[in-house]
Amino acid sequence: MATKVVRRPELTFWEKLYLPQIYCGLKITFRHFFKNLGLHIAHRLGRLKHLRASITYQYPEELRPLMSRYRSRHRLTLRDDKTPRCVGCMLCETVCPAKCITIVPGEHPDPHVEKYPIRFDIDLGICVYCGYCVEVCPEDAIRMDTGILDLAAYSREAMRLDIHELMDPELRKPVNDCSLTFPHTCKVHGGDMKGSWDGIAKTAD
Amino acid sequence: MPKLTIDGREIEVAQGSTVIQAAEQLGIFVPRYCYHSGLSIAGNCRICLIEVEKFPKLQIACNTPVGEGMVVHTKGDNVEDGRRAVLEFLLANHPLDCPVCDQSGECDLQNFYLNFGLYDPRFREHKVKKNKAVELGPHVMLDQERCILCSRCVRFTDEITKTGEFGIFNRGDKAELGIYPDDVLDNAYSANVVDICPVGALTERDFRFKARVWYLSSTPTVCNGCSKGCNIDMHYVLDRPHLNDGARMVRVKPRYNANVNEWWLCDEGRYGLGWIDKDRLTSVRGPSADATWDDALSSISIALKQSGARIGVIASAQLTNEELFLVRQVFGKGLGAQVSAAVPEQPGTSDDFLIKADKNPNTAGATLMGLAGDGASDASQIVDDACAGKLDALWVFGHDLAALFGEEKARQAADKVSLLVYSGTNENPTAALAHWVLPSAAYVEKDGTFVSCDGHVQRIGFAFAPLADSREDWRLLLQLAEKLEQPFELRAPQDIFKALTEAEAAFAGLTYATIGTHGVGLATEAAAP
Amino acid sequence: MTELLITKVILAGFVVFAVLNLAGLHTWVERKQSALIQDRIGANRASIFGFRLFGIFHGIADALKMFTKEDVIPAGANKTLHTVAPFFSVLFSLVVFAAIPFGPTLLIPGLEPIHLQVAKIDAAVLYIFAMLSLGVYGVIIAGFASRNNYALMGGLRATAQMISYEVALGIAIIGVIMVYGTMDLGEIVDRQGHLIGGWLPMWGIVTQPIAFIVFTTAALAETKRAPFDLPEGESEIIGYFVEYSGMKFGMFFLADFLETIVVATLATTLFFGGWQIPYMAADGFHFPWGWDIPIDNWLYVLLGFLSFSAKTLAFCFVFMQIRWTLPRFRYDQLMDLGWKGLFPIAVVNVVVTAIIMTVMGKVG
Amino acid sequence: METTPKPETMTAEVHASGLETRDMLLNIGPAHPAMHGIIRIVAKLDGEQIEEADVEIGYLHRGFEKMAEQVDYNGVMPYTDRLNYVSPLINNVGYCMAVEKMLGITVPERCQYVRVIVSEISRITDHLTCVGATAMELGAFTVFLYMIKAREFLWELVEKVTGARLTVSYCRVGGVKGDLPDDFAEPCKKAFAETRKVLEESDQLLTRNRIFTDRMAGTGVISAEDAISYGITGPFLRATGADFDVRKDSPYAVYDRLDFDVPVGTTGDNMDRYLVRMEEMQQSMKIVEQALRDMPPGPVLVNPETGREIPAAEMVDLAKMGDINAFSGGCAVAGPTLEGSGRAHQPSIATDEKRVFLPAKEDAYGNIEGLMNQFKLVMFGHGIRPPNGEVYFPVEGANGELGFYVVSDGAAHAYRVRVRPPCFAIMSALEHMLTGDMIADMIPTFGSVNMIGGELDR
Amino acid sequence: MNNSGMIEAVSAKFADGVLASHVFRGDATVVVRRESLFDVARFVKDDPALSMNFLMDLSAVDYSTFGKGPTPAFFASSGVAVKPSTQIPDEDPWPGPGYVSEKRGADPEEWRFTVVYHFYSTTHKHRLRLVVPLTEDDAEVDTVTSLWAGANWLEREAWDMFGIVFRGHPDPRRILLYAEFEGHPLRKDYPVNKRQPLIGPLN
Amino acid sequence: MAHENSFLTSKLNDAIGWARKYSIFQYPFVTACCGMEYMAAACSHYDVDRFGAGLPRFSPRQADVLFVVGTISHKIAPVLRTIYDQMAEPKWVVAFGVCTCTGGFFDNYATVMGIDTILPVDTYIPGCPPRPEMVLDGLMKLQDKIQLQHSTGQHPTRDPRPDFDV
Repeated sequence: MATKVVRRPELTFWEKLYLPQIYCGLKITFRHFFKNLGLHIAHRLGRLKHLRASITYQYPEELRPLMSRYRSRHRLTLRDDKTPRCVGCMLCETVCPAKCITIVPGEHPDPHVEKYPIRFDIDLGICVYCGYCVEVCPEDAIRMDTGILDLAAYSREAMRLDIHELMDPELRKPVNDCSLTFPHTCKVHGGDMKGSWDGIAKTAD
Repeated sequence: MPKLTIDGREIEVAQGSTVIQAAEQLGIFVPRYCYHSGLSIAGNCRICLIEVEKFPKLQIACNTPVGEGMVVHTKGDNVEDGRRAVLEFLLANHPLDCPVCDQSGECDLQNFYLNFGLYDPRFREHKVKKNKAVELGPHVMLDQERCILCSRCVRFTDEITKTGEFGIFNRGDKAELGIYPDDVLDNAYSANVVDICPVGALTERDFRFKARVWYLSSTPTVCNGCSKGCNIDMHYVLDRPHLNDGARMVRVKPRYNANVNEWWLCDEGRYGLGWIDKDRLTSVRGPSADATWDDALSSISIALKQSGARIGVIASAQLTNEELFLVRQVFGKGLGAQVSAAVPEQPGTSDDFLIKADKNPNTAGATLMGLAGDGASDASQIVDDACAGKLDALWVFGHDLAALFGEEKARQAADKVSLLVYSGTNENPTAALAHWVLPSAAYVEKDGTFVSCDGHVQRIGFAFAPLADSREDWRLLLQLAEKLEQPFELRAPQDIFKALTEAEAAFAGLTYATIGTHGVGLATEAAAP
Repeated sequence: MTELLITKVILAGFVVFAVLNLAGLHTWVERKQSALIQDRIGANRASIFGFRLFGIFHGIADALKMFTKEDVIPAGANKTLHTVAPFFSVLFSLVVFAAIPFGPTLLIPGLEPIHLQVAKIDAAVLYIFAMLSLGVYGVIIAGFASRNNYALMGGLRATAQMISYEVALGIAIIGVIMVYGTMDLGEIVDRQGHLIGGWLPMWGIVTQPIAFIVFTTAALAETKRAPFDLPEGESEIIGYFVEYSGMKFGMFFLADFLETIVVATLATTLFFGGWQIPYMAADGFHFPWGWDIPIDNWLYVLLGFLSFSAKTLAFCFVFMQIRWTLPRFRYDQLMDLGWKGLFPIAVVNVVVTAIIMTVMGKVG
Repeated sequence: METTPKPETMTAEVHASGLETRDMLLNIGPAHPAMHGIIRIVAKLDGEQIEEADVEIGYLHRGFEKMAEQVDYNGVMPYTDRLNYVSPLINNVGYCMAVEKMLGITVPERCQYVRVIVSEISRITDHLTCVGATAMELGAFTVFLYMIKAREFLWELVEKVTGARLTVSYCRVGGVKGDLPDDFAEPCKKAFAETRKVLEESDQLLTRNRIFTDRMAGTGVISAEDAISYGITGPFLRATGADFDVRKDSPYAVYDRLDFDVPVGTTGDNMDRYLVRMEEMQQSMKIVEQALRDMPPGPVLVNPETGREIPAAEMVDLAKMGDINAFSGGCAVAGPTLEGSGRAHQPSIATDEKRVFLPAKEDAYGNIEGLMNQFKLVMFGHGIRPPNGEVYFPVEGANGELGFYVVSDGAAHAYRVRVRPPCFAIMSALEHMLTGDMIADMIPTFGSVNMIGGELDR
Repeated sequence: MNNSGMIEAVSAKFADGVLASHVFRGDATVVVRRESLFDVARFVKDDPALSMNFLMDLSAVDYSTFGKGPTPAFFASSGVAVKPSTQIPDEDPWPGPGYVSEKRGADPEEWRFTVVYHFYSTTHKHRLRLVVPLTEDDAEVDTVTSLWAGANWLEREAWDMFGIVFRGHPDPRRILLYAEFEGHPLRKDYPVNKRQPLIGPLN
Repeated sequence: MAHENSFLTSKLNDAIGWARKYSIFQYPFVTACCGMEYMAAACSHYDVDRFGAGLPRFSPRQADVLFVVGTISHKIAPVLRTIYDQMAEPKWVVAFGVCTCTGGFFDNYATVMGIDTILPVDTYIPGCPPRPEMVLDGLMKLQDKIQLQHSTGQHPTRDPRPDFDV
């Protein structure tokens, strides 16, 4: 058994006087301070752009790269004819631990498709982003790769996505307050969908 | 009587039976697709392979007759390898339809694959395409691709209904199931082929895409479509109202009962239960407006007390024995009313198999209770009395007077009496005429017993709670009795049944436990009508 | 006389204006400074007409918001005291500045020489102590009047802490007073302009280094800022102002910053030569190596004022840096430090100073 | 503070001197800044000294154990994420291994290494949060932010592997969701370098700082005997000098093959706990580095000739039309969230027991057997059906022994899932540790408990 | 000491108290009569060969619906009852929960709860599980608080969640739920959704 | 707030709205997992202080926005409500994470199914837990709402505070 007794630092007399350690601490904080200040100034002057002055990602102007596996808002994938690939097998509705998926299947005119979802709602207000729906989908019909992160809403209803929004991530319902109406758009991308899949692929390292 | 050993256990079975039957008696399950206890043996699916000692090859259990001293192994690597190979073969051309197939969840291909299949797929060829979504008749849909050609449906139509619509056409991997040209699968038992189909080839049109089977809950109950009393399983879904158009009851499957219906169920009974979720009465309606149960029962009981014995009650053979008993006690014995469950109904269609002309499930029970049959008063008499002004109060359980006696007479009766109470499940013209409308629970929403035309006492299972504000008739009767100040010391159908068995010789000695899920014959021979 | 009054009023107005603005700016500096320490950006999104100016407007937003915020007086609180407390805090912090000389004497032709000091008090040091001590009442009253256990504990802690450290603070300054022989801050500053050995400015930090350390530590404790922020002790007891909302809370906030500035100005005045710049005299710079740069009075005053401001700001900056570096003391440790650490040191310092002065006096 | 008791509830007593003193009852929590997570401590104070403390918990009781009885075995996974939400991966691993023990199956070696790696990363994030939060509550806000910064770097790793930062749902009964990304060692190295830097800075800012050591040393002391009697495990116990570590004493996964030290303390005070946690982070990084070095290689190409990449959608369409030979042997390119779970990866990260683990994506999309398998494992009432039994499986959670006691009745959902939450035992000893200390000592003591509501209250 | 050794040691000492014992998946289990629980617990703690100084876990199980889950609809398909087939066969089956009744000859209906103790010994590095079956009407067992301080909260939790009474417990209060809560939520007959809010919904 | 259409009033309202939206003192009612992401949002990588919301006040009196972070159980619900009542006007409530929005998947005896059943909610931030970006987005939406409410004078009047004796 390899145990290692942790050594409690014996403070020297000097250290017991507080001041040397305060000095040490200040050294670290000052180092950060001046490094960052210097870099900020350098950035203003257009220099040293490759070094980050602060590690802050200035959302929404600057998006932190999402990892490729990151599970973000769902979307339904489409066939070539712009109909959803989903056949309404309801495995996702079954497996969903939060029961946030509601599917009503209907009969598709094409006998080789047979079934399609008349209604496909995901209540983001309940969804726990476990990704089980993607994992069990036997048709590759649902994915969680939109990278959409601006999901806050003013009401419970606004968090519920219907099939149209799921099929077309660019389609965003105007955000409605109880009595106020105004479109909330993300200023960076001019109201477009943020971080489309292509965008993510590029930014992900 | 040959004696044989299956998996190390000895059993003696009747001469001529097959190994699969012997194994079944031992409780050993041998997988099967084509074999069905109710049908002749075809032996073409070959999934039921077993190993018999001293036999060179694996045998099919369904068509190997038992022999004296046979030693059979239904498990083991050899057997499972064989079965696995059969399964792989059966699945070779099977389409990837689980997502759209209504059978998934109760499909024996799925079950057996995870039971002993578990092989890595090797099939790399083009699958043969056949017709999908072929409408065979009003109730059944065929998908030829999914069919494994077990021929159960062919045998069913040949042997049970003797209509012979099905056939298997072509040869080799082009072989496909179908019905003969210009034929329609519309016999009275057509949907049974869906039940016996081990895969998703035959599916119900009524159930198509309504829900997934794994969402369904099930309760064993009895069909109330006719007096035969076929045993059924009621499949329902409660927690997903977006499915099945919000209806709770999803489908009905026959339940095996050797004494009543064996494996089968007629289409009429199977599809005759839509009323459970449609056009139901949901609230108590008073003379002018909706009311509460308490108000309704109070005012009704006051009115009944005032009417003295001038009360007519048209009970119904749709009621359970317990309720009929209470009707008799509360109205007949308690208030001295005229009570009858004998209504002049037109007999329906019938055949010599499962469909009976008497469409009431409990006529036999009503007769035993003395509310119908010989010597019982007649409902038409009550209505006549009401029209003649001899009655002050009329209580109708479920029946539609207009349909039975004509609209004119119904209206007349309603006008003459000062109190017309209708208690039933669904909206009908009589409900519109009634002063008080009391919504009652449908039969799957309550517990109780029926007596079939064969004198079989069967319990109807409680599946789900009564819809909205409706109440079970027995509860309503108990509460009414309380209001009438003749309370019973009874709380539940069990108690009522106990009281009933004490009062009626025909039921003597029965309890819910002895009835079980399969029912029992009546205690006295004479009781059977 | 009127002239004097007008001058004083203008001076006072200037000081109040400058100090309040400084306090406002302080919040911004603190946010930005902490952000830089912590590799962050800090507040930067509030904009006026599209200008963001590194988030400087966030302070304005804070103030404006606090003014319009509902003022809640808890049901069981003493209404009068509850209302008075924050004013106490701010008032006593503000009046201290009256005694601080923030520049040399300004000579405007036709006018009396103007001392850049609102009130030239002979015993300014005592005055400052008195005012700083009064400042504690704001805290005590706040803690007491809120009728909240947390506030009460905060108030108690604040009282104990401030009273204890006042002692060390006072004794530390005695050394300074002894060295410069006066209690008039203007005088003290003037005398710090002297040179030792002809080249070393006679600043307090030179003559009284120990006193400086004791003073800064104790003064930090007086300001109730980290690592001495026990009365607020955000994560232990929310603080004596737990029941304050709106602008009253804002005033405590303000008082907090004002106290920091007070301490910074005091440290500047007592130990860093106030507005003095080494080798700068009223008529110009006289460097020990012989250079002489004559300057005008206005430049002299301006440089003196800037020097004072720069030193004060530097102190504020360092105080804040300390605040963002160190963890908090525990109550008993704080008391230990005060009574067993700083107090004896300060006393010893006084004694040693006295001895040295006596010796030097004898020698000199 | 919102429920501070009224003065009547304070007890008055008269001293010999005739002066009346009242013990102040201070209600700390449920909503209190130091109570990250919510508990309530009713402290009876004598001045600043705590005379009595009554610890009340349960404010975050969300019925984990009841919910675990409602959903199938894999469905419990998201709930376990939210037990100890600072180190969700250890919970995942513990639960999975408990169910696997019941099933009597083992997972491939690489999967075990993966589990060790993610557990240890999680342990670091946990300790960072714990130490950081303690530092913040002691006023060292900057240290806290540095630690959270380091945690962000580690979460980047977690996100890269699992697809989520915090609620990962990464493990599955019989394996893990996806293999590590191909180039995982590289970012791992980078993140660890950052973490080490931060740890070193924090070490300088805290460990040798007298203000900090004074506050930590000698406070919240508990002896080894008491700690054992309270059932305390993990860093908290080790700080007292007892060297119990599940990873060493009943090794699971591949811990017995890895070389690491168990840091132990001497006195069992807050300082020791702090130091033990700091050292454990170093050890965890060492473990991850070893595991990355030792672990068996990842994906095996199923069919080198035809193993070409086919978009999942196309594969589904071809399969639906029966055109199996058009894609057989190919690997499906599914959505990015399913990365690392294809057939090529599966043998190394998941058990080959088909009744437990979902089939490879290629099988689910491309052939009927896989599709049926997929359905059978998902449909209600089918799913994973272990035999009857009860098992207890302990893993070394970030706070101590995290045990899962699972009872199965053969159904598709667990009959009973019981969690042995490590900080429950520690919290039960909190009263013991607080009594006699000052109110300000409550902060580091409580901080060093690393109370996680989700785990404590479940 | 290995699993069987531990079981033997306990069984030998308490011939009457031990109802049954088994090893399942490497976990040694001893089923103990309620009356002798405290003695057995003290024995396993103090016996130098066992020296279970850790009470790792204490919880309860409500066996009232064991193996009696509702029958899903799909059981009766294709005219033949086929059980869902993913169940994994077990080479080494678990003897419980009927193990208690086998020895007693009593109906499993008779007892409803088991209180489960998990012990660990740091000296010997072995684990032992004690199981104490209890009936519904008389769900009481002696407290072991005097042996392990940690049992205090664990027993409170078992009371809170299952309503099992620990005789002699120093502080028998609810721990996770609030005092106003009625019933014991982890009992199988407590509906998962039955809420007892302290403050009602808005409006 | 009396609303008049005069230029001055509306400008003043704009200004107050501006001030309030960039000076958000939050009361973090942190109970559970979401707290970790709340920390992350406050930390250097995301820095909620950029929006002027970097100063958590642990006294409800001084807070403007109540961040309800994490599952609210029935046991804690009265405390939450009390804190809300103690806050000084104007105040806003942010439901942080699905447990507070709707109850999430802890649909059982112990949890409140959405805090909007016990107090009014202004902004919902779904996610389990929401990524810090989502939090910042929610904060921006809250800022929009604050500004808009003041510009249009529609800040809802709430039920009067009960006189809590604390």
